[in-house]
Amino acid sequence: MNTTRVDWAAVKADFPVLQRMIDGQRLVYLDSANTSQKPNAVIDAMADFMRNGYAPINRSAYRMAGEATDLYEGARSKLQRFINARSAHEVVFTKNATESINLIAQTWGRANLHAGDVVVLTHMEHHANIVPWHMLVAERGIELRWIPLTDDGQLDLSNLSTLLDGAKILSFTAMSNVLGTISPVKQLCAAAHAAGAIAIVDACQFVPHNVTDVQAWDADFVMFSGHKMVGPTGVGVLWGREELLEAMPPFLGGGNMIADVRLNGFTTAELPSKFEAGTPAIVEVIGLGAAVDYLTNIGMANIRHHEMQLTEYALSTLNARYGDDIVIHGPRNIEIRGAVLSFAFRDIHPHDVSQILDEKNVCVRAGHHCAKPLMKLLGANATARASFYLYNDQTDADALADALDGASDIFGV
Amino acid sequence: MNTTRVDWAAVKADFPVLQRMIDGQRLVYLDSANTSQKPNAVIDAMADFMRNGYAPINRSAYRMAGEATDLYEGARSKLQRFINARSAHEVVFTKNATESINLIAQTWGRANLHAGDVVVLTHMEHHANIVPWHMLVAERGIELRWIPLTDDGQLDLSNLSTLLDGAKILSFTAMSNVLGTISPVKQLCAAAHAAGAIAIVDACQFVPHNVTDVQAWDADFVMFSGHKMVGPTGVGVLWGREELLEAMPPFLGGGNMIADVRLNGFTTAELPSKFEAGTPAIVEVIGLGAAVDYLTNIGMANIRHHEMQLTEYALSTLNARYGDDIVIHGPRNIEIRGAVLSFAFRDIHPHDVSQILDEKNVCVRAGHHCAKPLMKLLGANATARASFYLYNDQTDADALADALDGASDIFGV
Amino acid sequence: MPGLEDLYREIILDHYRTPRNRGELAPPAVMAEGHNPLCGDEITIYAQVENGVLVDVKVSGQGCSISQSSASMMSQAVKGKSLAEIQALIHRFKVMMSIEEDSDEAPAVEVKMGDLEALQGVVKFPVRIKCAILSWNTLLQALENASA
Amino acid sequence: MPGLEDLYREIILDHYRTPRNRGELAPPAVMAEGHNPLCGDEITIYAQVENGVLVDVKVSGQGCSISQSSASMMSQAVKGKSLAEIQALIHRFKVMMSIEEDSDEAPAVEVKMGDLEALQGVVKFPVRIKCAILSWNTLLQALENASA
Ligand SMILES: Cc1ncc(COP(=O)(O)O)c(C=O)c1O
Ligand SMILES: Cc1ncc(COP(=O)(O)O)c(C=O)c1O
Repeated sequence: MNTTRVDWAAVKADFPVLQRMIDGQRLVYLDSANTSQKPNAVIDAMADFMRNGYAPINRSAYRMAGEATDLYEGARSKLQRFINARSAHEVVFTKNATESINLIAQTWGRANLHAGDVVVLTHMEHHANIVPWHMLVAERGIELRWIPLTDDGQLDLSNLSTLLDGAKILSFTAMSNVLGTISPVKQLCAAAHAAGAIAIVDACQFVPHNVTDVQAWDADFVMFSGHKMVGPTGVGVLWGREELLEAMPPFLGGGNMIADVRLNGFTTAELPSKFEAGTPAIVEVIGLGAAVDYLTNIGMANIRHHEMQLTEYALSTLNARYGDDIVIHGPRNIEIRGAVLSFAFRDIHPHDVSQILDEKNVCVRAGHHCAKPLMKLLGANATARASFYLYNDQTDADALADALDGASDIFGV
Repeated sequence: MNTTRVDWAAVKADFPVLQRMIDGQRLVYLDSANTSQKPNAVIDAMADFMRNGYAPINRSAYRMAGEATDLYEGARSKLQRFINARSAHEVVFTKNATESINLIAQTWGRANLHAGDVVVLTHMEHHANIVPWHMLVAERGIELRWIPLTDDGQLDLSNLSTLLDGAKILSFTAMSNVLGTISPVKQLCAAAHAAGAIAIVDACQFVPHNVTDVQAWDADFVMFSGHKMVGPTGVGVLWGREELLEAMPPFLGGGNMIADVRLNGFTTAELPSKFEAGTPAIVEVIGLGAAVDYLTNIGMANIRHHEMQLTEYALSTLNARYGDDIVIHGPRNIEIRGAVLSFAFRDIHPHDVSQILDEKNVCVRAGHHCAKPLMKLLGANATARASFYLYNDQTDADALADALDGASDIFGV
Repeated sequence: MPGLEDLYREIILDHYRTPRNRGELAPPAVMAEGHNPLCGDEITIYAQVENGVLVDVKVSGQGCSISQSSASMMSQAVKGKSLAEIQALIHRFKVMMSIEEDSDEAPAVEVKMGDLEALQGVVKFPVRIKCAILSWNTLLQALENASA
Repeated sequence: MPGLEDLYREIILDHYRTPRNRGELAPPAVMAEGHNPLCGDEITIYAQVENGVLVDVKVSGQGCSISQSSASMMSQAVKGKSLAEIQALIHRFKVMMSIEEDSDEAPAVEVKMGDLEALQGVVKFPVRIKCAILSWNTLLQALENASA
């Protein structure tokens, strides 16, 4: 089915939760930027493995353990191909993207950053790509610099070379979870390298929705989470360039990450085990492999195309229907935005908007979206956010638009 | 069914993988100290949640998100009761016990340990309770001291007070994953406190098999993993005394663990969110809650009783059948040992033993069991290890004994 | 499912649109800040305590209709009350929100809920309880600061 | 399922019981250590290289029948060979273990497997491939140390 003609109704039917009726109404799930729903293929892969072949990996020598190890390492290879990494052992499984970023901050960061060293972030980062660096400010006295935004919510790169001057790290999101803005990743990686910095790409919002090629980006580290890409919770990915991963000190200490342990010290295992201490999320990694198969089968380019159409439809529907009563943040150009619509609706607080939409089973997030510095910039404590994924369609956008009417009724505006 | 009369055949039937036939032979799974099999109740809890109610927790305001949050926090309360913690927010979800120990080493440890400070471990620790401390030796110059073992594999406490003199931490396993030895946890916690040290209990092997009461122990931190207690992979637990958790700096930075984030700093959230950065293992935590219900329903005292009988049976069967040809490590007294049998069989290498047992679908682990310092003490690079759990019975012990015959045939000894 | 009319009572919307006791107080009044991590609400309570009486109280910050109206009604209800009365009221409110248990003992001081009764419907929307309770916990914090 | 007789050939058990070239070599011989994290096997290879020829090789360490016999057979096969011949042999062995791909080109040097053919059965027991390959990777490491 890897053509531009995908049966999107069939895709929707793959997600059992979307068949759920609450109070006689269907579920309109528009919170995928937060976390995505799971198709039968993923749920079944996990359950089947637990029913028929659950076993430890890497540690035991009987066949079932060998089979489990093959499934686990097979998933790693799927991830490698999915993001076009050079080799599978550049793919490290973590618990989520947040852990992946902390891992970099606490290993590469601690090994390479000293007082006064500069880390460049952007104003549209998720807390996961802010707080780990704040922690190094406190511990190490590093300096943070921030790439500002233009009025329509794009990165303002006019002073990029000044900001990068003397920097050791440029760490930025490939796509904003609030504005939907897609960053010029390749350009930013090149600029970082030109300034002698490494480039870290928070691809949490990007990987689930786009064709990803870490080599084409020429990035140094890239991270994302399984649960946002129709995969399980409890598993994230850190990809890093082999030379960098090799040179880094370990992160967590324990089983699997060692070559040898003596009373007076230890040596670390080869990649990727070096960064996978303890019993990993075996079932979840296998589930993530199934998610990658599922997405690949539909085709990431097709998914991106579908979401662009849906974004265009939702933007124009909402604007046409509510005019100035709705302010949708982020760039209007769908070429550089993903299917994430943060909005202010009249002067009704987002939490109330979400409550009223929930009455119609329309699920959106209201809050700061773990991006408080960006919220401050938008002059809000919170926005309502509708985000779309491959299983959404125009009827979902219509349901959102219809449900907003209810807000006017109640708040009488 | 919370009586001493448990229908153990019905328990075995709850675990679908144990119904699996390979080459016409049933599966004899004796690797539960490594990782345990999952009952239908856990597999279904996870799958059902993903099919019918998967949603983010803590972040969104619609009903389905509220329900997911209640399930997640409900699981925390189940864990609290399971280990008799004072309050639910003393229970922190991690990815595995390894992360739990690293968390302590990197937060409490970094905040409180300085050059020359002493951490006391034992000779029977798992790498997960060794390497994190080695890392602080390298980083901080702390000193490690080791509680030795007696000849029959118990902790030798004759010099305990000397070892603890001036120590800041005593960190020890409640039960050895190699020898099966159960430590006198209460006594050790008291000794640590008397010396002014905190007591950290690696309860990975203990919690799945025994009634656990962290308050009766008077421990300071206790950790264990879901996957060893019929729960999912990808989730572990850290319990800590509230005052200590409150005083600790955060571990990973990101979403959920913050109260506020500004360009120039952040403040941390309340317990337990403070230590749960990023999207947690929602499905796995809910699955772990189901595992706790499952175990509680059978009764931990019943499980311990069942395993004691089985251990006694296995020890006497193997000894009677193979006499001096088998050396089973650890204490002979089943009052102080769990259902873990590490053994040397004639002079056949454990890896070959495991291979030959696998021919009969008997799954045991062969290796160093992530306890290399202990292996050195035993004078071996590896042992074979058969470990039993609630779903094992005497036929499994018999299958092990029978299958060992095959080893003699091949190696002609 | 409970209807939205249970949540958005007219009196709640009135307090939301016209919040009472908005503003700040200068020292020696104390203050405390509260965050609702779920929705980003921020509230600051200023409290002036004299001889065991909350002589003045002000509220600033932003938030949803429930957190704002709850803060507004609270400010009305507690202003001029003794600390003992306020403690009793806070307890009564938390009982209404079903996050504290009612004790069988007769309350030491009598408590009148007045407008606050209108927030009763919130309990049917569990996610919103945190919104309703935010200002109350922040007030508690402010009173602690005052006695510290 | 492949039978155990595919794995435990007589010649393998013979090398396991009576390993060849056991021992150590003093400098200027180089050494390298290998670990199999799965089963705890440890192997040390001592290599004496002179003028591009491995004039002597010794093996020490502990391990299972497969890792020990593989090391013993390897030591026999490589002793006295040129580095180029050894590289070719290592490649052939890894092809046999199905962890490297056979290239279509005719090998630059001729390679005789001899006793090593007996290890062919290991490939049917994927978990054991790591055991069989441990000494070979350790030898590679030793040879790298020699040329460093
Ligand atoms: C005693 C002990 N401690 C710690 C661990 C580490 O647990 P995990 O691998 O789940 O992090 C284990 C299990 O492998 C163990 O047996
Ligand atoms: C841009 C971005 N970065 C990082 C994260 C953190 O991901 P996780 O919570 O899965 O660790 C998220 C999602 O919440 C995100 O949207």
